[in-house]
Amino acid sequence: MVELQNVSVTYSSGVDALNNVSLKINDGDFAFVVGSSGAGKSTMIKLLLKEIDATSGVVTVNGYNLNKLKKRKIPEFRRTLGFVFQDFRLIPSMTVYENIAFVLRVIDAPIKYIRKRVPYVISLVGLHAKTNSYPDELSGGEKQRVAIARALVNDPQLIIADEPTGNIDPELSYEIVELLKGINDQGTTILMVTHEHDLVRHFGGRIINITDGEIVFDEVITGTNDEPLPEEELAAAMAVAEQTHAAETHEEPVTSTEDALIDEVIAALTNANQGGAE
Amino acid sequence: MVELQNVSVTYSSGVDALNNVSLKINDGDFAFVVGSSGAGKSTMIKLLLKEIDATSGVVTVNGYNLNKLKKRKIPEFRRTLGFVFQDFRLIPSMTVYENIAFVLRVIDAPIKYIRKRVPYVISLVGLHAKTNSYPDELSGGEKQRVAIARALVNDPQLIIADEPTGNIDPELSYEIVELLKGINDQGTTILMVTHEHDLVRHFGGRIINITDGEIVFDEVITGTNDEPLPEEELAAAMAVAEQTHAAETHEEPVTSTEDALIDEVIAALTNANQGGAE
Amino acid sequence: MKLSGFKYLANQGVENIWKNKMMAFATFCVLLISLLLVGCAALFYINMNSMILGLGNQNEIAVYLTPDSAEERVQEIQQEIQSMENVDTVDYISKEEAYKRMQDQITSKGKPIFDRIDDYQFMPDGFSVTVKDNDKIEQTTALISQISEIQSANSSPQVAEFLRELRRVVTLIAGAIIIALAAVSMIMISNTTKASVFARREEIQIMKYVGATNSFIRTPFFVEGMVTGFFAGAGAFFITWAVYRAVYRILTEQAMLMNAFGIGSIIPFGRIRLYVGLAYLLAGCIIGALGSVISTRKHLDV
Amino acid sequence: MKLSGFKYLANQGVENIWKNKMMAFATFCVLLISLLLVGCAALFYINMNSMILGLGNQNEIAVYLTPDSAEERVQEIQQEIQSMENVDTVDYISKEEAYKRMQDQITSKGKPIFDRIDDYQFMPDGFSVTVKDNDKIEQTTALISQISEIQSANSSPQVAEFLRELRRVVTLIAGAIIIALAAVSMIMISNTTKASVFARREEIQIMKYVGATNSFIRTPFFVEGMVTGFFAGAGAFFITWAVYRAVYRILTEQAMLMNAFGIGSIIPFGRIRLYVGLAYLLAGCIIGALGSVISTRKHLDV
Ligand SMILES: Nc1ncnc2c1ncn2[C@@H]1O[C@H](COP(=O)(O)OP(=O)(O)OP(=O)(O)O)[C@@H](O)[C@H]1O
Ligand SMILES: Nc1ncnc2c1ncn2[C@@H]1O[C@H](COP(=O)(O)OP(=O)(O)OP(=O)(O)O)[C@@H](O)[C@H]1O
Ligand SMILES: [Mg+2]
Ligand SMILES: [Mg+2]
Repeated sequence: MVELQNVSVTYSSGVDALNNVSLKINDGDFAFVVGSSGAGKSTMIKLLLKEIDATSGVVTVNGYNLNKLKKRKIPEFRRTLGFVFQDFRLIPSMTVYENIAFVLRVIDAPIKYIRKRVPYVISLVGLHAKTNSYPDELSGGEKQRVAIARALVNDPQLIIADEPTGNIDPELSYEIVELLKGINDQGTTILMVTHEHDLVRHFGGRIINITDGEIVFDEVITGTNDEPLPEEELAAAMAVAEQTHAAETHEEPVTSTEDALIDEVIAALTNANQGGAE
Repeated sequence: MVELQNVSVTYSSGVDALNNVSLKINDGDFAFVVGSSGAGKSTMIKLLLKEIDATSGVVTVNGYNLNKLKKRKIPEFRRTLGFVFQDFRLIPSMTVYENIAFVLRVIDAPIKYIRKRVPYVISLVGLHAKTNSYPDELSGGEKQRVAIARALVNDPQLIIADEPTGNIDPELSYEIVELLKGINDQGTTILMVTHEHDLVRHFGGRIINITDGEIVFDEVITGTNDEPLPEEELAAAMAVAEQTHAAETHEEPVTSTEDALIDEVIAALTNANQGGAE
Repeated sequence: MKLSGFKYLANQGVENIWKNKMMAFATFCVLLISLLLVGCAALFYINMNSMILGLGNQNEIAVYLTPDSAEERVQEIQQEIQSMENVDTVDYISKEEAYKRMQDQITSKGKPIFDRIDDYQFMPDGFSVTVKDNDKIEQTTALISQISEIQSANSSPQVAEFLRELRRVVTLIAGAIIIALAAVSMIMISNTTKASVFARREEIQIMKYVGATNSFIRTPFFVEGMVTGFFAGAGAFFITWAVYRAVYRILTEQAMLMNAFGIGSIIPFGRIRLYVGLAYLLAGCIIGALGSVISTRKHLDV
Repeated sequence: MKLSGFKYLANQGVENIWKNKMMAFATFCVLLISLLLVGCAALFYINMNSMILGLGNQNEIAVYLTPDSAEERVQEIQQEIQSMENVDTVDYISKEEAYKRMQDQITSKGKPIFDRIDDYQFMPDGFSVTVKDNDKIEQTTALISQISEIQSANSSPQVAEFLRELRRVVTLIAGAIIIALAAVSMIMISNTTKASVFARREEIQIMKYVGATNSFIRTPFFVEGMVTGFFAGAGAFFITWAVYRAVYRILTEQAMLMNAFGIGSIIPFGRIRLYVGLAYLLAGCIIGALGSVISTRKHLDV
């Protein structure tokens, strides 16, 4: 369970990355976080890992109140999460195997279990040929898949992934999200930042759009798997949301949309949404 | 001008990343390089920068034969290129401004020119608000845009970009590629690795598919801008190419495709291609 | 933590030395050099001290009785002196020997004097007294003077005073040097371990992000620092051994120097080998391990 | 490279010190310590040497004429000795003074001897001769002996020999120590600059990838190393100054020690300040700059 209550984050450089954000993600949810570059998505993700602290507001993750979490308790808390970082964060001096096994060593898992579990998750992301390679010897997509395997390996309650498919080709991206969906079906909560609207359209779920540090769109779109939502509709719906936000904050819209289309689009999206709901 | 003649690359770990690849990209071309994760795209890109050397074969870039290039001549050669790395490679101790200006300092450009040119390219990628930020203070997409600006700043003959839009939202990605197209129109050759088939479909151009270290598809698809190629067609065409390659090398196909669709798809793609050609 | 867990972490520590060869080597060098500097300065001081004490022991009290003392009285006095607390040895000096010694002392210019003197019967009986503690030689001399029938008891107070001053100055300077070297070593070791850990700060942070506890992260650093320190200690020991023996040989081969410095006042290495070895190894291990662990602190706070 | 380009790069170098505070501080410390170690060892050696030379200059040749030499002959001989190459001063010692000196030399046990002697007319005339080069004192002594009417010419060959040996041993040991410290410093400096550059290898490589030449990348490192080295040299100079003066004060306050060591044989700092300062600054700048630049080499090769 993830809950943000009126959370703001201001970096020491003075940048307001998040602005009074409130959000609740229940156990078992699958949520996509979308939004333009620099909108504050990674900032939100970093908050949930207690990599940074909220300037104001309350952050609760898996029952831990991060504002009050004692330093000693941080490792315990982080073990309830699985993480995929936008910049991978693999340990350069460890092989793929060791990078993933490390997460299990940390929780003092039995060696036998590690020996079985690690190769299994490595094969899930299709990297068994790279088991003994070092991160420097991997392609961008391969590194990203190691990061994904690492997030899965200790069966966490919650997986938080920041652009887990940014360096992976579309086919593999679908497979990866399919994998996450499967894990989600077994009860794990999943929060995934992505830029790939194709994926969002294809899989559906809860979609949270962050723009300029604020949540401007937060709706559940039921998965349409084999009958994808038309791309234009989703894009336009998001554009509308951003437009509305921009209007509220008296800024120029980030992307230009034909004003005439707006009403049509909202209608279309609502239809599609309701159509797939039951 | 980029020319690879029967180039193979085998990493010291024994991985054959490129396998007898031949390729010629003429001055003024705009080429997309696509292919699955770990296929050898970044390896090809690294070859062109002389970051690594070919195990066999001849690599010629902008008239320099990289096999015979003397160490002393490497800086001179690299100044004829603009580069966007998959992992950004920004200098962490320099601000955005300094990271970009550095490229001009290297060629001993007049200070006055630097003072005008750098802010200009920064604004081209929409980052004027981040001019004095350090890379650590940027979001993933912002870093990527700094890398793009750096590649543009010295008006190179050839721009080579490895996933320049992997961390950028779709709207901005279109803008960035639009920008590159504009530069291309003025005569700069552009080679761009991407996973985003939407972009490829939208802008068209020369499309090179690398799979398992070999070029399995290399065709010019004329840009269809406002009437995009249907996604299925392109995806299927690529799948076909990979399928064919897999069959040749007696491996299982990476993605499963309905065999029945193949003929239809080739026909469709060919039509689309010829339809937009004139 | 289970034993298998600890074994894994200790193993990681040893592997890390190899993986971070360059930094481990830097730490090794700095530790080795620090240990050598402080160790050699300490050994130098110990030897200077022992040498000065040795010189002091060559200082003697020349005691002369009033001329024509009875023979039993001479023996009585010898026993009385011998029984004094600070007295080490009391050697009888016959009239004849006293006369010879005097002749030796007088340089050539005085030689004609002896032409005018026929025998040595005018010389008094005497003793050559050595003391246990050179610093108290003056009190002892005074005590001897108080015995009846003693014509004179002379030590060289200048020598005693000089040696005392010398020891004070040597102790002062050596102490300052050792403290300075130790401080300098601390700075260098802290710099080096900090730099070594700094190069791996990302690794440490990533470990924290995947839920590793501080002790889990630190144990390999601890082992790594300790092993590096152990080798530095061993290296310092062998270098010290070789250098010490070479210096010892040079000094003992120069009989003349040895005479001047007092034979036997340079301590043979054999007598201190064990202590030197243990001190080096312990210091190496402790400093290596602590330096390494303390340097991780800053980066653990994520 | 244009001047503006160089100014930019030099500026970068200075800025880099601040940006890489930790590493710059480590390099500064190591340079400072290395300079101090080698510098202090060298100063120690120079002083030991000067002290031993000073002791040697106190060595004199005691020349005695045959008794009852004619007065003009005494003057002739004095002139003859004075004209010898290695001779520094020749002081006449009257019979009376010679007698006094002898009395002083003889310890209490011999005192009764003087009761038996009435006057000092039996003493010979003599000279006290000091030499310029103590090492050649024996030849000079032999030369003086050959003059007619010289009864004896005695120097203390043991003292001369001893001092010569002492100087040899001191030079040997000090030389070894200085070479060892210099070697050790080189290792430490190379380790530290390597570590410092290693932490920035990515930066260097990125610069190469965007087409920077080696000299473009190295210039800031050069400036950075030189500035760091300059400050280390200055620091070493001031520390040496303070320490030297403290030691000098302690030693000169101890008149007794000074007598033993030969007054004036410790060189006052004022006399060598300029050379010490220049040596430190030059060494600091050169070693800092070169160490830093050489360490970049490995990473430039991309
Ligand atoms: N450490 C930092 N210090 C200062 N500002 C920062 C820092 N990290 C991020 N920012 C700024 O905060 C804003 C939000 O950044 P964030 O990384 O959350 O964006 P994002 O939504 O993840 O974008 P992207 O899709 O490009 O990764 C950006 O303007 C960014 O420049
Ligand atoms: N330094 C290296 N040492 C050994 N093998 C390497 C190295 N770099 C890449 N490889 C391997 O070479 C193959 C090709 O890698 P490359 O980075 O070219 O892939 P890519 O096409 O760019 O993939 P991606 O889309 O995931 O970035 C991969 O199997 C990768 O594991
Ligand atoms: Mg982000
Ligand atoms: Mg790649």
